[in-house]
Amino acid sequence: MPYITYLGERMDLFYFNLTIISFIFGNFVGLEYSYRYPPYHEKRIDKFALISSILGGFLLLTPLYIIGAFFIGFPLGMRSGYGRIEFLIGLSIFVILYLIRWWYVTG
Amino acid sequence: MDFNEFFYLINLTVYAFLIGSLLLGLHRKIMAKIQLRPGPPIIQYLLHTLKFYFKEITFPITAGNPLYIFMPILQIIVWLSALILAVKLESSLLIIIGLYVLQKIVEHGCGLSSGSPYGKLGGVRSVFSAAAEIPLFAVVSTVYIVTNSLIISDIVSYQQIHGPLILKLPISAFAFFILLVSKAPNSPFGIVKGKDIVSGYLTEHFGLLAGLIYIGDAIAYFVLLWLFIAIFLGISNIFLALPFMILITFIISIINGLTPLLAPHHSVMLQITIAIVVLLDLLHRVIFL
Amino acid sequence: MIDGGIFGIVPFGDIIFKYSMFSTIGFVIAITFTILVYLTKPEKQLEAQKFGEDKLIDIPLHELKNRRYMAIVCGIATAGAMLTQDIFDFALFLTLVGIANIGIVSAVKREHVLNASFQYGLTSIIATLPLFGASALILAKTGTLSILELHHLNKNLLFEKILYGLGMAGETGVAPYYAAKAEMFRAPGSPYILMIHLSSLLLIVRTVEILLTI
Amino acid sequence: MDIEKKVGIVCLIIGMLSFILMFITNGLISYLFYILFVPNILYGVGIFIVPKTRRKKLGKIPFRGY
Repeated sequence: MPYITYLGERMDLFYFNLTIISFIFGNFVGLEYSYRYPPYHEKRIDKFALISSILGGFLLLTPLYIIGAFFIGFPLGMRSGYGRIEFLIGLSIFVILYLIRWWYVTG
Repeated sequence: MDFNEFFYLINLTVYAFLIGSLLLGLHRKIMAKIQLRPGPPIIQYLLHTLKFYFKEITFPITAGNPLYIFMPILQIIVWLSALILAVKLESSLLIIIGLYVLQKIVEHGCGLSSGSPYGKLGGVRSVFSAAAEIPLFAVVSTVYIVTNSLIISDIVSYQQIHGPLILKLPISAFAFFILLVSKAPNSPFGIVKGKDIVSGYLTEHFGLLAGLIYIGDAIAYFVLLWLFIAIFLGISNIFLALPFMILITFIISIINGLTPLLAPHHSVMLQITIAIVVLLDLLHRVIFL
Repeated sequence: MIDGGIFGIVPFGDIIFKYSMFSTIGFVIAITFTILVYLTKPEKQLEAQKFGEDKLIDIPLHELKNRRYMAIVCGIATAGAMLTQDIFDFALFLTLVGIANIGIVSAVKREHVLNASFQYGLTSIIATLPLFGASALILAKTGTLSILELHHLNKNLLFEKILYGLGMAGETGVAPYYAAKAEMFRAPGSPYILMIHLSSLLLIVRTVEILLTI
Repeated sequence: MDIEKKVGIVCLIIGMLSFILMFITNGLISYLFYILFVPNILYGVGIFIVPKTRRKKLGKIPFRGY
């Protein structure tokens, strides 16, 4: 059965599916949340989404990655004009931490 | 089959469906961004599927049953078998091409069984665009001549030794890529589902039946992307293929966002041109190699 | 390896049926569609009228029976072509499918459909020449027509293969000749027309398999 | 009971049968039953979830000019 060494442990298809579903659910909640606000505010940064995104970026590297996917999906799912910068911040945190850990493990 | 295998199959199906829907949603988002629109969120395709799945249906009085009801079911059957034969068993490429050809039958059947003029027109266009299959067979033959096998696992292991096939068979890879483009929504070759004929063959399949067809489409997109990656890049792991799938979706959506829908005859002529190029490539390889 | 593993070979004297993964799947598909087409009631077409309400077109039963019979013949011929292991048999099945295809639409009382059917008939008659010619050439060159035998003989059959492919293309009415088929598609009231396309598409895949094997 | 529900019941029966047969058989045949199982169950379950159609004349769709 195919796997990736993603968290240092074997990750099989079932948990990956759970992660995707949690991600989609986060998207959905974010969409629902952002409909409270008027459409298309480009400059504004939502504090709640920012916190959720950073938290998600951290949590994706721990055994709680299923919840992390939920938190990082939250800003991505928000309606257009919202959540773009927040998501990118969270994603870059995740990528940097992942690279650091990969470098630490291999080298 | 024991319970573990069943569990794995269910997981594989759900995985293909979710990834396919998310990629199709991403495709729509990127197309919107290229056209300077905000665009829907990337779960839009999934939401559409769910919405249609919970909608009422009634069979039109013009419909020819049971073909009318069998067609959405066939769509899922075709792509599930392609998923199992390709991803799980890594079986013969020719069988999967045969199953891809059955997708055409779904289009014809939807058009023929509904009795709607729009559906019928979609079916007629689907017959027209049968020229898109010829490069596919040429691709299969070329791959066979190079690797001496059509079993996908053999092709993948060949590439682990000799490097990816996309460097050796760029023309075939291009032809297969055009196939991916023509399968994606809003593509320049998508004359079958063009908006000038309402929704083409999908016109009379609404509600629950449309939901089933959408599920099949998502799995189809996943399987075709996986096939391209496995045959031409040599990566058969479904997790490792994921970044490449996102990359290919990016390229496809940039192409689709920038090109208009071609007229049916232009589309067919372009595909025949590609077919001739690939056939010449095949002939060259047969004679000189 | 092309067809993904052989399950078994059934020799009926001279005629040999091979059940590989590929041919079994093709056989099952052909049979399933034959049954389905037999069960399906024809669709009704709604024609817009200049005045008044739209008109539903019903197909009379005698016209329908003929077409259904032809569709079933077409399905059985396709199923046979999936399994056979003889080039000549395969060519015969191809021509039978061509005849059945004309038969399916020839009962439709519409001028443009009949015209298209006539043109398709001409194409398929002409295409028998390269088809059987290629079979004869293969027989003359190698001394056998069995695909299982030809697989082991490493003879250069490029010209014959091209001829055979051309014959198949004409017989099933694809690519260069498909214009007539799109017209045939418009005949009212027919799940039976589905068999035309199903048979031609399955036969193309099967021909590719044969051409790669020999 | 209208024809949609009837087809749904047939699909449910096919789905259940293939679910049972799937575990009895082995190899390719079991995959065939799995392939039959998924869409039939999807349709059969879905048809009992969807709301009842509110059209007065069944089968006549507004899009067609009725």
